[in-house]
Amino acid sequence: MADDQQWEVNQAVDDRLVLQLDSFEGPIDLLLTLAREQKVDLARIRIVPLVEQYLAFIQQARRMRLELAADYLVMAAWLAYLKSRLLLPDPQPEAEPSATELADHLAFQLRRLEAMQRAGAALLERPRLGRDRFPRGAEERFEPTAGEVTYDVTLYDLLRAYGQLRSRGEPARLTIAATRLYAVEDALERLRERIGAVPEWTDLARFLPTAISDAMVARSALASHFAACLELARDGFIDVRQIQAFGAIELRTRRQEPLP
Amino acid sequence: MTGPSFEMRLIEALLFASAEPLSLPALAERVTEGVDVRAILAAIAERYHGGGVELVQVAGGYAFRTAEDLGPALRAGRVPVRKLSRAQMEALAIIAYHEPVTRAEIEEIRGVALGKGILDALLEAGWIRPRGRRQVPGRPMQWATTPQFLDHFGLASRDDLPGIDDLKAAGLLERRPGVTLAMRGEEASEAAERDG
Amino acid sequence: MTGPSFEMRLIEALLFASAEPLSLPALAERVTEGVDVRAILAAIAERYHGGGVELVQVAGGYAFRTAEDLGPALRAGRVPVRKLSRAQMEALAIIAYHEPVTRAEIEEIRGVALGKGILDALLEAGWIRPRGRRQVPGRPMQWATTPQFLDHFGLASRDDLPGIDDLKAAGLLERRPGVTLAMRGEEASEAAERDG
Repeated sequence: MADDQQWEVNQAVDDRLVLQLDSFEGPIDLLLTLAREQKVDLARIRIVPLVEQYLAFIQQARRMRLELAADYLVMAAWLAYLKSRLLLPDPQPEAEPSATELADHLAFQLRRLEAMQRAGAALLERPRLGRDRFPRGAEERFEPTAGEVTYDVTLYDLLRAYGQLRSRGEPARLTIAATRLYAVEDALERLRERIGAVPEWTDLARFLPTAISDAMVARSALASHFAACLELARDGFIDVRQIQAFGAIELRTRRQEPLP
Repeated sequence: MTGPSFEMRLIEALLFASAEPLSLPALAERVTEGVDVRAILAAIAERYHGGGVELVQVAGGYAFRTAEDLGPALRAGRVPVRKLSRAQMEALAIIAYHEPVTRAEIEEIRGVALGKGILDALLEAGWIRPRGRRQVPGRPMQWATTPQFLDHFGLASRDDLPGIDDLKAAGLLERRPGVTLAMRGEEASEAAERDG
Repeated sequence: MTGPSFEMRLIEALLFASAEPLSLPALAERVTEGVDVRAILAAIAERYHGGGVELVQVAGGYAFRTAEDLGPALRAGRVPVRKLSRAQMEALAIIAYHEPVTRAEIEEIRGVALGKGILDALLEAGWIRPRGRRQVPGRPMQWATTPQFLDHFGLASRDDLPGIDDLKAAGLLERRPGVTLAMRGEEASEAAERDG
């Protein structure tokens, strides 16, 4: 079937593209590469098939578990949106730029990037100084007054000097803030004080300090108290149980021996 | 036949001595007033034509340069010219064809953020320079090319940039934001999350 | 008459592009074996004779030089080319970015005392000038840049100097700058004292 063959060709193209992922300079560049596969004048590019190719490409890159930069995904989302607007009648024709305008704009950007890529290549093909043409090697300088000095200092030198100065002048100070988390030692001490005689199973939560507003510190208090009650259980002072997964952690004092 | 005039010899010597191009006004300053510098330049170019060294019009001025066809033979044993990465080349082309242009505009045209080592490499090569700030909120810095850029690529002026007239005629050098700007920030990231 | 031979053009270009005079053996190495370099040099000398540039034999070999009789008209002479020391470069950058700025402020920003002759060298280059005295005890002299400074660095105005964010974006500032960067003058020096 012709369609199958077409699909295979596209598949081969996509595979090749996915393998080249690193060589694209961003999503527009990738779109441009796909557009070139259409082998039509970029001025008459068909946006919907192009969008479909792009989305298929992104899908496949994901299937192959390739790391895709966020801007590729953002572009995919935007193209999916554009495609839906191109295919459906515009609900609010005057509210936003029309789908056709957006598509024209995308086509413009593709043509513009293509033009700039070609221009860059054309520049590199020009006779370059130091490769194809050479200047006078032993310069003779003439100045209106004897004893004048010229300086071999470029703007780059100046900016780099300032940049280095500023990065040097601002030493990176690393301050480690004192931790506000609840220490296991504190929890242990707290539990020892409060656990004198707890004959019935009691929720660990009831032993937690209540005056903590910071959620992070509160969670660390829970963790510390849990670690502390394991410690007390190991030493034989209390029993600990959890009836079901994620259920309440309960504890009671072991009856046989009094706490020291 | 009489030899070349004093003025002609003087201009020849001035140009020959300098590694950088000299502008018409700079040359005119050195000779007697009223001398037709342009005619003298044409005569010098004629005299050197076909030799190993030629008079070329470059970066808004004139300079002697070795003939292009001798490049391979002269290159031996010299430091190769700077290789440009693809991103550097594209950024340079965008600056040259759109100048003055902001960093954000370069990023819009390429549809991707400018990585490190792109603008600083072009700046280090002496091919770009800051040129004023755009009078919009944030006053972003604008970039433009330098005479060294024109000299390096053998261009008499920016009008000589390959294909610039066609690009202008096609409207491709107009300032228009890229499609990524058409997406509103939150919408785009929400959409990305949904699809992700 | 046929034009100059390839070998003649090559030798002409080699002599033109070389920073040093080239010896007979050095030239012979660059052309096809068996070519009579001496005869070619004679032909080149003949061709240039009477123009503004001449082929001369100097200590190290052969070189092109501008004709001696043009000397007075050109006021020829090798003008020394100077580089700036790192300290001078930094002082200049600080003045450009913070002008008007006192000597003490430059020292505070650099974190070291300003050596003798640093400001003198910048003054000599014509890049800085005194600009009034600060109205504080001791009335220290303030420094600023000159139009020649802008001219040399191809800047239309001080506004063309890339800001900290621009430098960072261009890859010229490695680390994230601290908050003191946003402060000027006294504030910055107070902060420096505090931090120092």
